Amino acid sequence: MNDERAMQQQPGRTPAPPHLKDGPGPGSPEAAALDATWRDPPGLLGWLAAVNHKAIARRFIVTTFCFFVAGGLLAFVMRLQLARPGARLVGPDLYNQLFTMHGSTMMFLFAVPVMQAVAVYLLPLMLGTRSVAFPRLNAFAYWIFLFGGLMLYAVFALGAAPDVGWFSYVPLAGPDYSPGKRTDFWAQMITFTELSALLEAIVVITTVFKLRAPGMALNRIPLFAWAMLVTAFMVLFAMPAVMLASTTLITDRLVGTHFYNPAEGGDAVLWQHLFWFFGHPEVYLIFLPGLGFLSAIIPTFARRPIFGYTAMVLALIATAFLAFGLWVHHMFAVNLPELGKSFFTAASMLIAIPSAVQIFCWIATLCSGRLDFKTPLLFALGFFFILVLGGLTGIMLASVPLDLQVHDSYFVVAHLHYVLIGGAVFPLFGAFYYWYPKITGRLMSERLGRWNFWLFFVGFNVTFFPMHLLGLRGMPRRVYTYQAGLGWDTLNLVATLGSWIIALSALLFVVNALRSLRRGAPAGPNPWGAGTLEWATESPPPPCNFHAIPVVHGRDPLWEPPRAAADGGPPPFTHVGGLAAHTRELLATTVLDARPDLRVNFPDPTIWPLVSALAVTVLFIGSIFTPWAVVWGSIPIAIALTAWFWPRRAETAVHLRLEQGP
Amino acid sequence: MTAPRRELDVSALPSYAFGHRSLMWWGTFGLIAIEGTIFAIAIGAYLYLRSQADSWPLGAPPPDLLWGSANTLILLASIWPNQKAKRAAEARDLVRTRGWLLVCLLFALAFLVLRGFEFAALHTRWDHNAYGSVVWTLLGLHTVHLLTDTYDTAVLDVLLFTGPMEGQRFVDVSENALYWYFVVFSWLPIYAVIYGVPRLH
Amino acid sequence: MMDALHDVLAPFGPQAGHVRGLWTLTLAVCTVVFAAVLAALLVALLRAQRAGAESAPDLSSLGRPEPGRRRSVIAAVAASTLLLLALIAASIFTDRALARLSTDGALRLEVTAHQWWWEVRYVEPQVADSFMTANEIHVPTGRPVIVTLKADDVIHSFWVPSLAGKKDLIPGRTATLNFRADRDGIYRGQCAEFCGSQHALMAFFVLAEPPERYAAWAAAQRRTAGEPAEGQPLRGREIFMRSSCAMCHAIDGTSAQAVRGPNLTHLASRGTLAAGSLANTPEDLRRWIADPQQVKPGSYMPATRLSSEDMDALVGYLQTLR
Amino acid sequence: MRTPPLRMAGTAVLALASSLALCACEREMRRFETPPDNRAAPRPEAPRTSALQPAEARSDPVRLPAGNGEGYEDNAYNVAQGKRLYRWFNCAGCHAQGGGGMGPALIDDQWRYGSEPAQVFSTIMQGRPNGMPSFGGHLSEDQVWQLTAYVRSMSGQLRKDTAPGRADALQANEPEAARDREPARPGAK
Repeated sequence: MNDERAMQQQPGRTPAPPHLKDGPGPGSPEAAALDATWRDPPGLLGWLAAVNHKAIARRFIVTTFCFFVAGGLLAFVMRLQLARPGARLVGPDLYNQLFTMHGSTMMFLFAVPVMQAVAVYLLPLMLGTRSVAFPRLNAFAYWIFLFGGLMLYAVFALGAAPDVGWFSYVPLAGPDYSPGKRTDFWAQMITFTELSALLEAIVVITTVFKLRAPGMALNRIPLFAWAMLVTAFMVLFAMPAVMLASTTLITDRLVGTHFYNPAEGGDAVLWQHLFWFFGHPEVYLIFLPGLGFLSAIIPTFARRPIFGYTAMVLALIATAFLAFGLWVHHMFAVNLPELGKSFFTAASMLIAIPSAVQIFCWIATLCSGRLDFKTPLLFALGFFFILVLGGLTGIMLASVPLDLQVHDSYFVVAHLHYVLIGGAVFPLFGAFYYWYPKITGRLMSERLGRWNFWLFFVGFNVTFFPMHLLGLRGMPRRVYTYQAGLGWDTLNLVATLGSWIIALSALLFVVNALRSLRRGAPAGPNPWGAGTLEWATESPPPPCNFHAIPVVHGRDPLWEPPRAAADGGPPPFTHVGGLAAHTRELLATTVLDARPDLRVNFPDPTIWPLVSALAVTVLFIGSIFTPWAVVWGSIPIAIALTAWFWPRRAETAVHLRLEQGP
Repeated sequence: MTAPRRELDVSALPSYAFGHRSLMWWGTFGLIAIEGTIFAIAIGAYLYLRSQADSWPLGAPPPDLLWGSANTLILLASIWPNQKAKRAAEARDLVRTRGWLLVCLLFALAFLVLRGFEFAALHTRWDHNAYGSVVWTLLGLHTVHLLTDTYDTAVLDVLLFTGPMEGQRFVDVSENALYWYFVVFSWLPIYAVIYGVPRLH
Repeated sequence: MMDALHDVLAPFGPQAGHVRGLWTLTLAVCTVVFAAVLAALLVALLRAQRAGAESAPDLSSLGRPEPGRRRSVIAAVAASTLLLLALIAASIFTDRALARLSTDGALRLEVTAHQWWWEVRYVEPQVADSFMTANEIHVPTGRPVIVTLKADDVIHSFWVPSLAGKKDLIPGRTATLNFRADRDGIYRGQCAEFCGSQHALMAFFVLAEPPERYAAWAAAQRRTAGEPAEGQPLRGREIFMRSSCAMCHAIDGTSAQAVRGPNLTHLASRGTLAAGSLANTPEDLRRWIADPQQVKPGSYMPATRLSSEDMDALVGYLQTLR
Repeated sequence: MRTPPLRMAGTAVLALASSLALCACEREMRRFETPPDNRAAPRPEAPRTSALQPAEARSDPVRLPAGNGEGYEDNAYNVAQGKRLYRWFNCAGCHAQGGGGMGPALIDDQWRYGSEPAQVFSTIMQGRPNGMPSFGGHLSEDQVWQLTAYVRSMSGQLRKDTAPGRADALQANEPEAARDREPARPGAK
């Protein structure tokens, strides 16, 4: 491993003297040693080998945001085409690729991964630790996601983009009606992104359960961490369905299996069951992290702890359970037993209750707080208007008779954008304004922020509200054009105008983000006076996050600092000490009440996650063209993974010096 | 008033542990949850397709019981060396861990060989009809898990013989055994579905 | 083009009517809830004091519970739960009502969806009385209709907003949809499930007529195409038979019996061409035959290049198919 | 320090991408406009008999087309269209799913009148003695080229990534994309 040695020789990697233990705060030699230890190696190779959760998460966030912009531009072109009846700006073939790419991008390349990316950045800081669990797996998950997304856009550039919708219903997506490789690329993109999401779920679960600061019992972790934990568990049980579905689709297309061939005992509806068993939880995978953002933003700007913490947690869990019980409401138009449909109607409506609980708790928090109207809070308030409206149209769609009328019409387009943009994108923008200073050390411009918010809010409603009416007037979804004189012309034109406003606001956001990198006001550790741990360390955080891991005494550690016992008992612990500073050693705590449990050795940076990701990419893309790729493609993967896990003697020696059996 | 700095010294804590105290255990747990869900959904698909068909299995006799049952026995038997390996690892007995891991490996290889015969005994192909497709998928999925865990065990054992040794390796062995149990116990419902359901009337 | 009704909120039959009723109720409830939530939020924003980031957080809630707030939150949740239960009940009752549509003496249709047009078969007790048409469904006003839905290639969805909710047509399965048109009129329907290149131009029309007008229309539809007059029409038929037309289309009473495209026996009696893409005028018919890809890119109808007098003859013949 | 290998890798990737681009483009393109040279004049001389038997084979000398079906065989969409037309126009009536019946087998490429695209084209256009009807005039030229491409795919003569996969129908034999060129099957007329 000459690259390993190359890294050993990097200046940043000169191992600190082994006697140094952490504990003394910033400024001490121990602190310097910790930073040197946890910093990613310099140079291009070091960049490729990075495993620090903040480095990976920054790339992850930027990548997903680029996909968000790309997907938005696709939608913008669609709106241009639909501005006038019978427009010939894009033909049916291109249009079908556009809306398929738009849906797939937003769902698989933006909404779910961006939440996980933000979590990978924030969780260790919020929970008071120095890394996510399995940092190399985390890096691998990012690379595999990146390559999957790049593949999809590469084939789009080659005019071979999938064109059968982000839901790829068979038989239209099957071998008989979707010639060429377009749908195969879609199916493999699913495999890439879902693999990444599943691995990130494991990372999140382990991080939240095992790597919390001492004292942060489960009933004290920030609600955002709860939201991500619940989301991660949903990923574990939802994503496998779509991976199996996409695999059976691709085998139908490539090796002639008959899962979806009615003439040979297959059934097209099986696809819909598999897809929506994933597809509906998917919506909540996107929505729950959004709720987590709000539960972080609202208390800070209401200057008080959240109202009804326990109710909030239970609501998140209830949502997760119900989310698996309503996939059939996407299939009401299929002839299925009526009784079953009534059950799914009930489930689909009742899932509104947990959301209602949280909304009311937030309102209670706001009305009893002292408000600080900053841009993040504005986006949080925008959520209330848009998400509630979208939720109510969702209740309409849950009712079988109403759904049979508006299903697959523009009413649904309106609904899903109200829910997803209101429920995920508005909180996400709020979160971006909220944590940007933590990530970059500088505040974003408030003035541009307000413009950004109001333009987005207005543009969004101008674009999507008319679509409700279009749907009620009988305009179906996924049409590349429509005829004049059907009463759809004006509303479509209005929607297109709205899309211009959204584009402008997005542009302002990008400008604001880039300008503030240089010109933004220095933030300091805690610009908002927030209460969670990520604000305890400087902005941007040092490579090791905390020079001394804090001991937690409340739900908002910065608002509830340790207090000396009144009865003159021993003073409470304030911070952790005794972890090695010259190697990546971390404190693992117990799952329930976060008592110190283990000193865990964390792996050093390595190039092998990237190499493994490349090997996997070769297999996935090769298997689109020949099934044998699965055989020969697995050999480099095996080699790369073995090299990944094989311990280096130098590392082992360091570990042995610190080793202490259970 | 806020308290003065007081350090919680953790330098005496163990640096590795077995079971759910170790991060590895949670990683393995996550994998098991994912794979288990995949199996469950694949079985669901099997039963769904059956519910759509007038006769089952489609255009083929039920698969022969011989190899499948033989494999089930071997697989169940392989719990024993795994348990031994797990115990040895948790006792941090390098020599016996190596040995028992080797035995596990032999079991796995024997199983993989028989698995070949099992495919032949299905009397159908993935491209004959939906029944063939779903049976091959079920059996294929499980075989993939066998292959990966076999390879995993092999690498681990080679590491125990040649590589630099530290306590964490014993945890890896213990988690490897845990995953193997999953491969064994997930097989039982799959066995019941592949070999039992076609015989139901 | 036929100006037709296609509005969920303007029902012209009992099925769409029930849904309209449910819609009104749900919309009312949802509007009230929406207003209430926003009002509560607004009150909260107005009542709450203002403070900056530097101000110390108010930790009083940590010490003592907030019974007042808890009570109001619980009340709000309880209220929303009750409203939801009410809506569930309403939805289920509407479902029952939809299922109860009487089908005595119903007219039986069989609709088969193709990429990208609708094949309509009127199924009568006597096979001789059954007949085929395409993209245009005539029904007698006030008489229930039972539509059997099938798909020939991919999944489509049958939707006439003014008459009833939609139903998917899935290859390898059949579904049925019952509706009744209570008022004369032309109701537009369109495929609602994405089905490929021309999903956008896959419309059809339901024409509800008084029973006697319907009967007359049906009688006309049962007639096979007569012998065309000498001269242009006759020549037109020759061209039809000898060009690519006859490979896909059928004209009852001639040797053209192919079933790949719409049955043209009564083409001239229809209001539109190419599944509602064009008005059925000689000019548009010319355009359509000469180069379908200009009108409906990706449609499966090949271009037929004819000399202009041949085209005149062909179009002239097709015009006689009433 | 590692720039030269990087640059090499970069150029390699570029070359790969561009070659990919070319094949992907022609493989995936869907031309929805009718080719200008597309003639489908009615055939006054031969009366149509039935859908299965559009017209007797022509007695006049065989005329090969100008081109050799460029742009059809390497385009998945066109091949798929050919497969649809094969089904629509009931070619299976004589040739079955390629196994042959009344007509000769098509899953081997030992064809009496040649297996070059141009030869297959004129076989379809003009028909052949003793059975093979002439579809000239009844099919537009691009349709015949699409059929030609598909017919050749049945004997595995096309790129694997443009040949069709399995159909949503009863399976007679393996998907065209999975077939390799076979030697003549004895007994197949």
